[in-house]
Amino acid sequence: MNRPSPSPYTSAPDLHLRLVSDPNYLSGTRELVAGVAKRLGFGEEACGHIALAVDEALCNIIRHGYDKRRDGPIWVSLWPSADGNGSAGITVVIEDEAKQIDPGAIKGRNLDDIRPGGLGVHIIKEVMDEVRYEKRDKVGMRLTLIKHRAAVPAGKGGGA
Amino acid sequence: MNRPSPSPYTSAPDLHLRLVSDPNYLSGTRELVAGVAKRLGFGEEACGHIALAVDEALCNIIRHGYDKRRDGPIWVSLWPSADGNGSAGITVVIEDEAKQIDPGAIKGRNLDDIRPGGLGVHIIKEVMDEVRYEKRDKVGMRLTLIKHRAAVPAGKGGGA
Amino acid sequence: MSEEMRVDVTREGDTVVVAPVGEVDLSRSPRLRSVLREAQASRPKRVVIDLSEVEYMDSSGVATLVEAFQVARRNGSKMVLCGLMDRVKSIFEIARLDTIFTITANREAALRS
Amino acid sequence: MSEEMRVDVTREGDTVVVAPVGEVDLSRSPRLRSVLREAQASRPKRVVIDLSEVEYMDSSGVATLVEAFQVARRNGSKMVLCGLMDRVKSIFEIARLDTIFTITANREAALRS
Ligand SMILES: Nc1ncnc2c1ncn2[C@@H]1O[C@H](COP(=O)(O)OP(=O)(O)O)[C@@H](O)[C@H]1O
Ligand SMILES: Nc1ncnc2c1ncn2[C@@H]1O[C@H](COP(=O)(O)OP(=O)(O)O)[C@@H](O)[C@H]1O
Repeated sequence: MNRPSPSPYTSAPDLHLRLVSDPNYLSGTRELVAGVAKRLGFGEEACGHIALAVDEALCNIIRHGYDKRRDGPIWVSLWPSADGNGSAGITVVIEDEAKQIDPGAIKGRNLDDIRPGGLGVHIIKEVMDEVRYEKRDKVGMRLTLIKHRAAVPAGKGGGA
Repeated sequence: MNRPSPSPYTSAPDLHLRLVSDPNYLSGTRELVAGVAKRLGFGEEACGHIALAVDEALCNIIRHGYDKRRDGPIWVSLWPSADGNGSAGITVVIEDEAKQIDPGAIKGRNLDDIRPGGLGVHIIKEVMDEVRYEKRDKVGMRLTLIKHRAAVPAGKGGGA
Repeated sequence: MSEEMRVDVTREGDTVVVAPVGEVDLSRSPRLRSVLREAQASRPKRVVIDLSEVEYMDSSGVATLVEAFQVARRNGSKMVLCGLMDRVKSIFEIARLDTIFTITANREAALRS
Repeated sequence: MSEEMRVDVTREGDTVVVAPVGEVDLSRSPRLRSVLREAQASRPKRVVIDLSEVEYMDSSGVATLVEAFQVARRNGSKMVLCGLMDRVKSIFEIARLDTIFTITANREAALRS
Protein backbone atom coordinates (compact mmCIF):
# COMPACT_ATOMS: atom_id res chain seq x y z
CA MET A 1 0.00 0.00 0.00
CA ASN A 2 1.29 3.44 -0.87
CA ARG A 3 1.11 6.30 1.55
CA PRO A 4 -1.38 9.00 0.66
CA SER A 5 -0.02 11.92 -1.28
CA PRO A 6 0.96 14.88 0.88
CA SER A 7 -2.05 16.46 2.49
CA PRO A 8 -3.00 20.03 1.71
CA TYR A 9 -1.77 20.93 5.17
CA THR A 10 1.81 21.86 5.73
CA SER A 11 2.14 20.27 9.15
CA ALA A 12 1.83 16.55 9.81
CA PRO A 13 -1.50 15.66 11.42
CA ASP A 14 -1.53 15.08 15.17
CA LEU A 15 -3.28 11.76 14.52
CA HIS A 16 -3.15 9.72 11.37
CA LEU A 17 -5.04 6.42 11.11
CA ARG A 18 -4.81 3.91 8.32
CA LEU A 19 -7.56 1.33 8.29
CA VAL A 20 -8.79 -1.27 5.84
CA SER A 21 -12.20 -0.78 4.25
CA ASP A 22 -13.94 -3.26 6.54
CA PRO A 23 -17.25 -2.06 8.04
CA ASN A 24 -16.28 -3.69 11.33
CA TYR A 25 -13.72 -0.93 11.88
CA LEU A 26 -16.18 1.94 11.47
CA SER A 27 -17.07 1.75 15.12
CA GLY A 28 -13.50 2.10 16.46
CA THR A 29 -12.79 4.91 14.02
CA ARG A 30 -15.89 6.80 15.17
CA GLU A 31 -14.82 6.42 18.78
CA LEU A 32 -11.36 7.77 17.99
CA VAL A 33 -12.74 10.81 16.21
CA ALA A 34 -15.35 11.53 18.89
CA GLY A 35 -12.78 11.06 21.66
CA VAL A 36 -10.35 13.50 20.04
CA ALA A 37 -13.11 16.04 19.32
CA LYS A 38 -14.16 15.89 22.96
CA ARG A 39 -10.64 16.74 24.10
CA LEU A 40 -10.56 19.61 21.63
CA GLY A 41 -13.49 21.08 23.52
CA PHE A 42 -16.51 20.04 21.47
CA GLY A 43 -19.70 19.26 23.38
CA GLU A 44 -21.27 15.82 23.36
CA GLU A 45 -23.72 16.48 20.52
CA ALA A 46 -21.05 18.01 18.26
CA CYS A 47 -18.72 15.05 18.92
CA GLY A 48 -21.50 12.70 17.87
CA HIS A 49 -22.09 14.70 14.71
CA ILE A 50 -18.41 14.76 13.72
CA ALA A 51 -18.17 11.01 14.26
CA LEU A 52 -21.35 10.51 12.21
CA ALA A 53 -19.95 12.55 9.31
CA VAL A 54 -16.75 10.48 9.32
CA ASP A 55 -18.79 7.26 9.47
CA GLU A 56 -20.92 8.34 6.49
CA ALA A 57 -17.85 9.29 4.48
CA LEU A 58 -16.20 5.93 5.23
CA CYS A 59 -19.41 4.06 4.33
CA ASN A 60 -19.44 5.80 0.95
CA ILE A 61 -15.80 4.94 0.31
CA ILE A 62 -16.47 1.30 1.20
CA ARG A 63 -19.69 1.04 -0.85
CA HIS A 64 -19.05 3.28 -3.84
CA GLY A 65 -15.28 3.67 -3.94
CA TYR A 66 -14.18 0.13 -3.17
CA ASP A 67 -17.39 -1.67 -4.20
CA LYS A 68 -17.53 -3.32 -0.77
CA ARG A 69 -13.99 -4.72 -0.98
CA ARG A 70 -12.78 -5.09 2.60
CA ASP A 71 -9.07 -4.62 2.08
CA GLY A 72 -8.77 -1.19 0.50
CA PRO A 73 -6.69 1.34 2.46
CA ILE A 74 -8.33 4.43 3.97
CA TRP A 75 -6.43 7.19 5.79
CA VAL A 76 -8.03 9.44 8.36
CA SER A 77 -5.98 12.44 9.53
CA LEU A 78 -6.91 14.75 12.37
CA TRP A 79 -5.67 18.26 13.13
CA PRO A 80 -6.80 20.61 15.84
CA SER A 81 -7.49 23.77 13.88
CA ALA A 82 -7.37 27.43 14.78
CA ASP A 83 -9.39 29.56 12.44
CA GLY A 84 -9.17 33.28 11.76
CA ASN A 85 -12.01 34.11 14.14
CA GLY A 86 -10.01 33.05 17.13
CA SER A 87 -12.21 30.01 17.66
CA ALA A 88 -10.74 26.56 17.51
CA GLY A 89 -12.01 23.47 15.76
CA ILE A 90 -11.13 20.19 14.12
CA THR A 91 -10.03 19.31 10.61
CA VAL A 92 -10.49 15.76 9.35
CA VAL A 93 -9.02 14.61 6.03
CA ILE A 94 -10.10 11.23 4.64
CA GLU A 95 -8.20 9.72 1.72
CA ASP A 96 -8.52 6.50 -0.25
CA GLU A 97 -7.09 4.67 -3.24
CA ALA A 98 -10.51 3.88 -4.61
CA LYS A 99 -12.38 4.90 -7.75
CA GLN A 100 -12.15 8.55 -8.67
CA ILE A 101 -15.33 10.51 -9.23
CA ASP A 102 -15.94 14.07 -10.29
CA PRO A 103 -16.49 16.00 -7.02
CA GLY A 104 -19.42 17.80 -8.63
CA ALA A 105 -21.18 14.45 -9.04
CA ILE A 106 -21.20 13.85 -5.29
CA LYS A 107 -24.27 15.53 -3.91
CA GLY A 108 -27.09 14.97 -1.50
CA ARG A 109 -30.48 14.19 -3.02
CA ASN A 110 -33.80 15.95 -2.61
CA LEU A 111 -35.10 14.74 0.76
CA ASP A 112 -38.75 15.12 -0.24
CA ASP A 113 -38.43 11.93 -2.21
CA ILE A 114 -38.72 9.33 0.55
CA ARG A 115 -36.67 6.28 -0.37
CA PRO A 116 -34.02 4.13 1.23
CA GLY A 117 -30.51 5.52 0.80
CA GLY A 118 -29.17 8.74 -0.59
CA LEU A 119 -28.72 10.39 2.81
CA GLY A 120 -24.98 10.20 3.49
CA VAL A 121 -23.77 13.28 1.64
CA HIS A 122 -26.70 15.31 2.95
CA ILE A 123 -25.83 14.33 6.53
CA ILE A 124 -22.14 15.15 6.07
CA LYS A 125 -22.94 18.61 4.71
CA GLU A 126 -25.53 19.25 7.37
CA VAL A 127 -23.33 18.52 10.37
CA MET A 128 -19.95 19.88 9.20
CA ASP A 129 -19.05 23.50 8.51
CA GLU A 130 -16.85 22.83 5.49
CA VAL A 131 -16.95 19.83 3.16
CA ARG A 132 -14.63 19.52 0.18
CA TYR A 133 -14.19 16.53 -2.13
CA GLU A 134 -11.19 16.38 -4.49
CA LYS A 135 -9.46 13.83 -6.65
CA ARG A 136 -6.03 12.88 -5.30
CA ASP A 137 -3.08 13.21 -7.64
CA LYS A 138 -3.01 9.78 -9.24
CA VAL A 139 -5.55 7.57 -7.59
CA GLY A 140 -8.37 7.90 -5.10
CA MET A 141 -10.29 10.71 -3.48
CA ARG A 142 -9.67 13.17 -0.66
CA LEU A 143 -12.42 14.57 1.54
CA THR A 144 -11.71 17.50 3.85
CA LEU A 145 -14.13 18.09 6.72
CA ILE A 146 -13.90 21.05 9.08
CA LYS A 147 -15.98 21.90 12.09
CA HIS A 148 -15.49 25.07 14.07
CA ARG A 149 -15.97 25.11 17.77
CA ALA A 150 -18.03 28.25 17.67
CA ALA A 151 -18.16 30.81 20.34
CA VAL A 152 -20.28 28.35 22.30
CA PRO A 153 -23.71 29.89 22.95
CA ALA A 154 -24.27 30.35 26.65
CA GLY A 155 -26.12 27.45 28.19
CA LYS A 156 -24.42 24.73 26.20
CA GLY A 157 -21.22 24.19 28.15
CA GLY A 158 -18.14 23.11 26.21
CA GLY A 159 -17.14 19.55 27.02
CA ALA A 160 -15.34 18.74 30.22
CA MET B 1 9.24 11.45 11.05
CA ASN B 2 10.30 8.07 9.78
CA ARG B 3 7.91 5.20 9.55
CA PRO B 4 8.41 2.44 12.09
CA SER B 5 10.57 -0.44 11.02
CA PRO B 6 8.63 -3.42 9.70
CA SER B 7 6.65 -5.11 12.41
CA PRO B 8 7.31 -8.68 13.40
CA TYR B 9 4.11 -9.58 11.62
CA THR B 10 4.11 -10.46 7.98
CA SER B 11 0.78 -8.87 7.15
CA ALA B 12 0.04 -5.16 7.41
CA PRO B 13 -2.10 -4.33 10.45
CA ASP B 14 -5.81 -3.80 9.89
CA LEU B 15 -5.48 -0.50 11.75
CA HIS B 16 -2.38 1.60 12.16
CA LEU B 17 -2.48 4.85 14.11
CA ARG B 18 0.28 7.41 14.34
CA LEU B 19 -0.17 9.96 17.10
CA VAL B 20 2.01 12.56 18.74
CA SER B 21 3.06 12.04 22.36
CA ASP B 22 0.49 14.47 23.74
CA PRO B 23 -1.51 13.20 26.76
CA ASN B 24 -4.63 14.80 25.29
CA TYR B 25 -4.72 12.08 22.65
CA LEU B 26 -4.66 9.18 25.11
CA SER B 27 -8.41 9.32 25.39
CA GLY B 28 -9.15 9.01 21.66
CA THR B 29 -6.60 6.22 21.32
CA ARG B 30 -8.20 4.29 24.18
CA GLU B 31 -11.60 4.64 22.54
CA LEU B 32 -10.25 3.34 19.23
CA VAL B 33 -8.67 0.30 20.84
CA ALA B 34 -11.72 -0.48 23.00
CA GLY B 35 -14.03 -0.02 20.00
CA VAL B 36 -12.02 -2.40 17.85
CA ALA B 37 -11.72 -4.97 20.65
CA LYS B 38 -15.49 -4.87 21.10
CA ARG B 39 -16.03 -5.69 17.44
CA LEU B 40 -13.54 -8.52 17.72
CA GLY B 41 -15.87 -10.05 20.29
CA PHE B 42 -14.34 -9.04 23.61
CA GLY B 43 -16.73 -8.30 26.48
CA GLU B 44 -16.99 -4.89 28.07
CA GLU B 45 -14.57 -5.56 30.93
CA ALA B 46 -11.92 -7.02 28.63
CA CYS B 47 -12.24 -4.06 26.26
CA GLY B 48 -11.67 -1.73 29.20
CA HIS B 49 -8.62 -3.70 30.27
CA ILE B 50 -7.06 -3.70 26.79
CA ALA B 51 -7.60 0.06 26.52
CA LEU B 52 -6.09 0.52 29.99
CA ALA B 53 -2.98 -1.46 29.04
CA VAL B 54 -2.50 0.65 25.91
CA ASP B 55 -3.03 3.84 27.94
CA GLU B 56 -0.41 2.78 30.50
CA ALA B 57 2.07 1.90 27.76
CA LEU B 58 1.54 5.27 26.05
CA CYS B 59 1.91 7.11 29.39
CA ASN B 60 5.25 5.40 29.94
CA ILE B 61 6.45 6.32 26.45
CA ILE B 62 5.42 9.95 27.00
CA ARG B 63 6.91 10.19 30.51
CA HIS B 64 10.01 8.00 30.32
CA GLY B 65 10.73 7.66 26.61
CA TYR B 66 10.08 11.20 25.43
CA ASP B 67 10.56 12.96 28.80
CA LYS B 68 7.13 14.58 28.41
CA ARG B 69 7.87 16.04 24.98
CA ARG B 70 4.51 16.38 23.23
CA ASP B 71 5.61 15.95 19.63
CA GLY B 72 7.28 12.55 19.54
CA PRO B 73 5.72 10.02 17.17
CA ILE B 74 4.02 6.90 18.51
CA TRP B 75 2.56 4.14 16.32
CA VAL B 76 -0.21 1.82 17.46
CA SER B 77 -0.98 -1.15 15.21
CA LEU B 78 -3.92 -3.51 15.66
CA TRP B 79 -4.41 -7.00 14.27
CA PRO B 80 -7.23 -9.41 14.93
CA SER B 81 -5.35 -12.56 15.87
CA ALA B 82 -6.14 -16.22 15.60
CA ASP B 83 -4.05 -18.37 17.89
CA GLY B 84 -3.26 -22.04 17.75
CA ASN B 85 -5.99 -22.98 20.21
CA GLY B 86 -8.68 -21.94 17.80
CA SER B 87 -9.63 -18.94 19.91
CA ALA B 88 -9.37 -15.47 18.49
CA GLY B 89 -7.93 -12.34 20.04
CA ILE B 90 -6.23 -9.04 19.48
CA THR B 91 -2.59 -8.10 18.95
CA VAL B 92 -1.47 -4.53 19.65
CA VAL B 93 2.02 -3.32 18.74
CA ILE B 94 3.17 0.05 20.08
CA GLU B 95 6.32 1.63 18.67
CA ASP B 96 8.18 4.87 19.34
CA GLU B 97 11.34 6.76 18.42
CA ALA B 98 12.13 7.53 22.02
CA LYS B 99 14.95 6.52 24.34
CA GLN B 100 15.96 2.88 24.21
CA ILE B 101 16.03 0.87 27.42
CA ASP B 102 17.02 -2.67 28.15
CA PRO B 103 13.76 -4.66 28.14
CA GLY B 104 14.91 -6.46 31.28
CA ALA B 105 14.97 -3.13 33.11
CA ILE B 106 11.26 -2.58 32.56
CA LYS B 107 9.45 -4.31 35.36
CA GLY B 108 6.60 -3.82 37.76
CA ARG B 109 7.53 -3.08 41.37
CA ASN B 110 6.63 -4.89 44.54
CA LEU B 111 3.11 -3.75 45.30
CA ASP B 112 3.51 -4.16 49.06
CA ASP B 113 5.47 -0.95 49.08
CA ILE B 114 2.68 1.61 48.99
CA ARG B 115 3.86 4.69 47.14
CA PRO B 116 2.67 6.88 44.31
CA GLY B 117 3.65 5.55 40.89
CA GLY B 118 5.26 2.36 39.74
CA LEU B 119 2.02 0.67 38.75
CA GLY B 120 1.94 0.90 34.95
CA VAL B 121 4.01 -2.15 34.01
CA HIS B 122 2.27 -4.23 36.68
CA ILE B 123 -1.13 -3.29 35.26
CA ILE B 124 -0.09 -4.05 31.68
CA LYS B 125 1.16 -7.52 32.65
CA GLU B 126 -1.87 -8.22 34.77
CA VAL B 127 -4.49 -7.48 32.14
CA MET B 128 -2.79 -8.77 28.96
CA ASP B 129 -1.92 -12.39 28.16
CA GLU B 130 1.40 -11.66 26.46
CA VAL B 131 3.66 -8.63 26.97
CA ARG B 132 6.96 -8.25 25.14
CA TYR B 133 9.27 -5.23 25.12
CA GLU B 134 12.07 -4.99 22.52
CA LYS B 135 14.44 -2.40 21.18
CA ARG B 136 13.65 -1.42 17.60
CA ASP B 137 16.40 -1.65 15.02
CA LYS B 138 17.94 1.78 15.26
CA VAL B 139 15.89 3.93 17.55
CA GLY B 140 13.00 3.53 19.93
CA MET B 141 11.13 0.67 21.54
CA ARG B 142 8.50 -1.82 20.47
CA LEU B 143 5.91 -3.29 22.81
CA THR B 144 3.78 -6.22 21.70
CA LEU B 145 0.58 -6.89 23.62
CA ILE B 146 -1.67 -9.86 23.00
CA LYS B 147 -4.97 -10.78 24.55
CA HIS B 148 -6.81 -13.97 23.75
CA ARG B 149 -10.53 -14.08 23.63
CA ALA B 150 -11.42 -16.58 26.34
CA ALA B 151 -11.00 -20.33 26.10
CA VAL B 152 -7.52 -19.50 27.41
CA PRO B 153 -6.08 -22.29 29.50
CA ALA B 154 -5.95 -21.42 33.20
CA GLY B 155 -2.73 -19.70 34.26
CA LYS B 156 -1.95 -16.57 32.36
CA GLY B 157 0.20 -16.57 29.23
CA GLY B 158 3.90 -15.87 29.67
CA GLY B 159 4.84 -12.28 30.50
CA ALA B 160 8.01 -10.56 29.32
CA MET C 1 -14.74 -12.27 12.64
CA SER C 2 -17.12 -10.24 14.78
CA GLU C 3 -20.20 -11.31 16.66
CA GLU C 4 -23.58 -10.76 15.06
CA MET C 5 -25.78 -8.01 16.41
CA ARG C 6 -28.49 -9.19 18.76
CA VAL C 7 -32.00 -8.47 17.51
CA ASP C 8 -34.87 -9.52 19.76
CA VAL C 9 -38.16 -10.39 18.07
CA THR C 10 -41.37 -10.92 20.03
CA ARG C 11 -44.95 -11.32 18.91
CA GLU C 12 -47.84 -9.88 20.86
CA GLY C 13 -51.11 -10.78 19.12
CA ASP C 14 -51.21 -9.08 15.72
CA THR C 15 -48.10 -7.10 16.52
CA VAL C 16 -44.47 -8.01 16.00
CA VAL C 17 -41.85 -6.12 18.02
CA VAL C 18 -38.31 -5.97 16.65
CA ALA C 19 -35.62 -4.70 19.04
CA PRO C 20 -32.03 -4.44 17.81
CA VAL C 21 -29.29 -4.05 20.42
CA GLY C 22 -26.13 -2.00 19.92
CA GLU C 23 -24.86 0.08 17.04
CA VAL C 24 -26.79 -0.07 13.77
CA ASP C 25 -24.13 0.91 11.25
CA LEU C 26 -23.03 -0.47 7.88
CA SER C 27 -21.63 -3.60 9.53
CA ARG C 28 -24.88 -4.34 11.34
CA SER C 29 -27.73 -2.99 9.22
CA PRO C 30 -27.78 -6.03 6.85
CA ARG C 31 -28.65 -8.18 9.84
CA LEU C 32 -31.44 -5.83 10.94
CA ARG C 33 -32.72 -5.83 7.36
CA SER C 34 -33.00 -9.61 7.20
CA VAL C 35 -34.70 -9.84 10.60
CA LEU C 36 -37.20 -7.17 9.54
CA ARG C 37 -37.91 -8.96 6.25
CA GLU C 38 -38.65 -12.15 8.08
CA ALA C 39 -40.79 -10.37 10.67
CA GLN C 40 -42.77 -8.62 7.94
CA ALA C 41 -43.22 -11.73 5.81
CA SER C 42 -46.26 -12.81 7.84
CA ARG C 43 -47.85 -9.40 7.21
CA PRO C 44 -48.49 -8.53 10.87
CA LYS C 45 -51.03 -5.81 11.53
CA ARG C 46 -48.44 -3.74 13.33
CA VAL C 47 -44.64 -3.65 13.37
CA VAL C 48 -43.03 -1.95 16.37
CA ILE C 49 -39.32 -1.25 16.12
CA ASP C 50 -37.99 -0.69 19.61
CA LEU C 51 -34.76 1.32 19.40
CA SER C 52 -34.29 1.81 23.13
CA GLU C 53 -31.12 -0.29 23.11
CA VAL C 54 -29.65 1.28 19.99
CA GLU C 55 -26.80 3.61 20.96
CA TYR C 56 -25.87 4.63 17.46
CA MET C 57 -27.38 4.61 14.00
CA ASP C 58 -26.03 5.84 10.68
CA SER C 59 -27.73 6.31 7.32
CA SER C 60 -27.48 2.61 6.50
CA GLY C 61 -29.71 1.94 9.53
CA VAL C 62 -32.08 4.71 8.53
CA ALA C 63 -32.27 3.34 4.97
CA THR C 64 -33.15 -0.07 6.40
CA LEU C 65 -36.02 1.47 8.35
CA VAL C 66 -37.25 3.43 5.32
CA GLU C 67 -37.32 0.19 3.38
CA ALA C 68 -39.29 -1.55 6.13
CA PHE C 69 -41.66 1.42 6.17
CA GLN C 70 -42.33 0.98 2.45
CA VAL C 71 -42.94 -2.74 2.87
CA ALA C 72 -45.35 -2.00 5.73
CA ARG C 73 -47.24 0.47 3.59
CA ARG C 74 -47.56 -2.06 0.76
CA ASN C 75 -48.77 -4.68 3.24
CA GLY C 76 -51.27 -2.30 4.76
CA SER C 77 -49.63 -2.72 8.16
CA LYS C 78 -48.75 -0.02 10.65
CA MET C 79 -45.14 0.65 11.57
CA VAL C 80 -44.08 2.48 14.73
CA LEU C 81 -40.63 3.40 16.03
CA CYS C 82 -40.11 3.84 19.76
CA GLY C 83 -37.52 4.50 22.44
CA LEU C 84 -35.12 6.60 20.35
CA MET C 85 -32.13 7.97 22.26
CA ASP C 86 -31.32 11.62 21.51
CA ARG C 87 -28.39 10.84 19.24
CA VAL C 88 -30.53 8.43 17.24
CA LYS C 89 -33.40 10.92 17.06
CA SER C 90 -30.90 13.46 15.79
CA ILE C 91 -30.17 11.52 12.60
CA PHE C 92 -33.89 11.25 11.79
CA GLU C 93 -34.15 15.00 12.19
CA ILE C 94 -31.14 15.65 9.96
CA ALA C 95 -32.66 13.35 7.34
CA ARG C 96 -36.05 15.13 7.79
CA LEU C 97 -37.66 11.77 8.45
CA ASP C 98 -38.85 12.54 11.97
CA THR C 99 -42.24 13.61 10.62
CA ILE C 100 -42.66 10.68 8.21
CA PHE C 101 -42.33 7.91 10.79
CA THR C 102 -44.72 7.42 13.67
CA ILE C 103 -42.46 7.73 16.70
CA THR C 104 -43.50 7.09 20.30
CA ALA C 105 -41.58 7.47 23.54
CA ASN C 106 -41.61 3.80 24.54
CA ARG C 107 -42.84 0.34 23.68
CA GLU C 108 -46.00 0.62 25.77
CA ALA C 109 -47.09 3.73 23.88
CA ALA C 110 -46.23 2.06 20.57
CA LEU C 111 -48.40 -0.96 21.43
CA ARG C 112 -51.29 1.36 22.32
CA SER C 113 -50.91 3.49 19.17
CA MET D 1 -5.88 23.45 23.69
CA SER D 2 -8.31 21.34 25.68
CA GLU D 3 -10.64 22.37 28.46
CA GLU D 4 -9.58 21.77 32.03
CA MET D 5 -11.20 18.96 33.94
CA ARG D 6 -13.96 20.07 36.27
CA VAL D 7 -13.25 19.32 39.94
CA ASP D 8 -15.96 20.30 42.44
CA VAL D 9 -14.80 21.14 45.95
CA THR D 10 -17.24 21.59 48.82
CA ARG D 11 -16.69 21.96 52.54
CA GLU D 12 -19.05 20.46 55.08
CA GLY D 13 -17.86 21.32 58.59
CA ASP D 14 -14.48 19.66 59.18
CA THR D 15 -14.74 17.73 55.94
CA VAL D 16 -13.68 18.71 52.46
CA VAL D 17 -15.25 16.83 49.55
CA VAL D 18 -13.34 16.73 46.26
CA ALA D 19 -15.28 15.48 43.22
CA PRO D 20 -13.49 15.28 39.86
CA VAL D 21 -15.66 14.89 36.75
CA GLY D 22 -14.64 12.90 33.68
CA GLU D 23 -11.56 10.88 32.84
CA VAL D 24 -8.63 11.03 35.25
CA ASP D 25 -5.73 10.11 33.00
CA LEU D 26 -2.25 11.55 32.46
CA SER D 27 -3.70 14.68 30.86
CA ARG D 28 -6.00 15.35 33.80
CA SER D 29 -4.33 13.99 36.93
CA PRO D 30 -2.04 17.05 37.39
CA ARG D 31 -5.16 19.16 37.81
CA LEU D 32 -6.65 16.75 40.37
CA ARG D 33 -3.31 16.78 42.18
CA SER D 34 -3.25 20.56 42.53
CA VAL D 35 -6.88 20.72 43.69
CA LEU D 36 -6.17 18.03 46.29
CA ARG D 37 -3.05 19.85 47.53
CA GLU D 38 -5.02 23.01 48.01
CA ALA D 39 -7.88 21.17 49.69
CA GLN D 40 -5.48 19.42 52.05
CA ALA D 41 -3.48 22.56 52.86
CA SER D 42 -5.96 23.56 55.56
CA ARG D 43 -5.55 20.14 57.22
CA PRO D 44 -9.24 19.21 57.24
CA LYS D 45 -10.26 16.44 59.62
CA ARG D 46 -11.60 14.40 56.76
CA VAL D 47 -11.04 14.36 53.00
CA VAL D 48 -13.73 12.65 50.92
CA ILE D 49 -12.91 12.00 47.29
CA ASP D 50 -16.14 11.42 45.44
CA LEU D 51 -15.41 9.47 42.25
CA SER D 52 -19.01 8.94 41.19
CA GLU D 53 -18.54 11.08 38.08
CA VAL D 54 -15.20 9.56 37.10
CA GLU D 55 -15.68 7.28 34.10
CA TYR D 56 -12.08 6.31 33.72
CA MET D 57 -8.88 6.33 35.74
CA ASP D 58 -5.38 5.16 34.92
CA SER D 59 -2.33 4.71 37.13
CA SER D 60 -1.54 8.42 37.05
CA GLY D 61 -4.88 9.03 38.78
CA VAL D 62 -4.22 6.22 41.25
CA ALA D 63 -0.74 7.64 42.00
CA THR D 64 -2.34 11.03 42.69
CA LEU D 65 -4.69 9.42 45.21
CA VAL D 66 -1.86 7.48 46.87
CA GLU D 67 0.01 10.75 47.28
CA ALA D 68 -3.04 12.42 48.82
CA PHE D 69 -3.40 9.41 51.12
CA GLN D 70 0.15 9.89 52.36
CA VAL D 71 -0.41 13.60 52.94
CA ALA D 72 -3.59 12.78 54.86
CA ARG D 73 -1.73 10.30 57.04
CA ARG D 74 0.97 12.86 57.81
CA ASN D 75 -1.70 15.43 58.65
CA GLY D 76 -3.56 13.00 60.85
CA SER D 77 -6.67 13.40 58.71
CA LYS D 78 -8.95 10.69 57.45
CA MET D 79 -9.28 10.06 53.73
CA VAL D 80 -12.22 8.21 52.17
CA LEU D 81 -12.96 7.33 48.54
CA CYS D 82 -16.55 6.86 47.45
CA GLY D 83 -18.78 6.21 44.46
CA LEU D 84 -16.33 4.17 42.39
CA MET D 85 -17.74 2.82 39.12
CA ASP D 86 -16.84 -0.80 38.38
CA ARG D 87 -14.15 0.04 35.85
CA VAL D 88 -12.52 2.43 38.31
CA LYS D 89 -12.75 -0.09 41.15
CA SER D 90 -11.09 -2.58 38.85
CA ILE D 91 -7.85 -0.60 38.64
CA PHE D 92 -7.62 -0.36 42.44
CA GLU D 93 -8.00 -4.12 42.60
CA ILE D 94 -5.33 -4.70 39.96
CA ALA D 95 -3.02 -2.39 41.91
CA ARG D 96 -3.96 -4.24 45.17
CA LEU D 97 -4.91 -0.90 46.69
CA ASP D 98 -8.56 -1.73 47.31
CA THR D 99 -7.73 -2.83 50.85
CA ILE D 100 -5.47 0.13 51.67
CA PHE D 101 -7.99 2.86 50.99
CA THR D 102 -11.20 3.28 52.92
CA ILE D 103 -13.84 2.97 50.21
CA THR D 104 -17.58 3.55 50.68
CA ALA D 105 -20.47 3.17 48.28
CA ASN D 106 -21.53 6.82 48.19
CA ARG D 107 -20.90 10.26 49.59
CA GLU D 108 -23.44 9.94 52.39
CA ALA D 109 -21.72 6.83 53.72
CA ALA D 110 -18.34 8.54 53.41
CA LEU D 111 -19.56 11.51 55.46
CA ARG D 112 -20.87 9.14 58.14
CA SER D 113 -17.68 7.05 58.22
N1 LIG E 1 -16.42 8.16 -1.76
C1 LIG E 1 -17.23 8.12 -2.85
N2 LIG E 1 -16.78 7.53 -3.98
C2 LIG E 1 -17.58 7.49 -5.06
N3 LIG E 1 -18.81 7.98 -5.11
C3 LIG E 1 -19.31 8.57 -4.03
C4 LIG E 1 -18.55 8.67 -2.84
N4 LIG E 1 -19.29 9.32 -1.92
C5 LIG E 1 -20.47 9.60 -2.51
N5 LIG E 1 -20.50 9.16 -3.78
C6 LIG E 1 -21.62 9.34 -4.76
O1 LIG E 1 -22.56 10.24 -4.20
C7 LIG E 1 -23.86 9.64 -4.17
C8 LIG E 1 -24.64 10.12 -2.95
O2 LIG E 1 -24.13 9.52 -1.77
P1 LIG E 1 -25.03 9.40 -0.46
O3 LIG E 1 -25.71 10.71 -0.23
O4 LIG E 1 -24.18 8.90 0.63
O5 LIG E 1 -26.17 8.35 -0.80
P2 LIG E 1 -26.04 6.80 -1.22
O6 LIG E 1 -24.65 6.38 -0.89
O7 LIG E 1 -27.06 6.11 -0.40
O8 LIG E 1 -26.33 6.77 -2.69
C9 LIG E 1 -23.62 8.15 -4.19
O9 LIG E 1 -24.70 7.44 -4.73
C10 LIG E 1 -22.36 8.05 -5.05
O10 LIG E 1 -22.71 8.07 -6.41
N1 LIG F 1 8.43 3.13 27.35
C1 LIG F 1 9.39 3.18 28.31
N2 LIG F 1 10.56 3.78 28.07
C2 LIG F 1 11.51 3.83 29.01
N3 LIG F 1 11.38 3.30 30.24
C3 LIG F 1 10.23 2.70 30.56
C4 LIG F 1 9.18 2.61 29.61
N4 LIG F 1 8.15 1.95 30.21
C5 LIG F 1 8.56 1.66 31.46
N5 LIG F 1 9.81 2.10 31.69
C6 LIG F 1 10.59 1.92 32.94
O1 LIG F 1 9.91 1.00 33.78
C7 LIG F 1 9.65 1.59 35.07
C8 LIG F 1 8.34 1.08 35.65
O2 LIG F 1 7.24 1.69 34.96
P1 LIG F 1 5.82 1.77 35.65
O3 LIG F 1 5.48 0.45 36.26
O4 LIG F 1 4.86 2.26 34.62
O5 LIG F 1 5.96 2.81 36.83
P2 LIG F 1 6.36 4.36 36.78
O6 LIG F 1 6.24 4.78 35.35
O7 LIG F 1 5.37 5.03 37.67
O8 LIG F 1 7.76 4.40 37.31
C9 LIG F 1 9.70 3.08 34.84
O9 LIG F 1 10.04 3.77 36.00
C10 LIG F 1 10.75 3.21 33.74
O10 LIG F 1 12.04 3.17 34.29
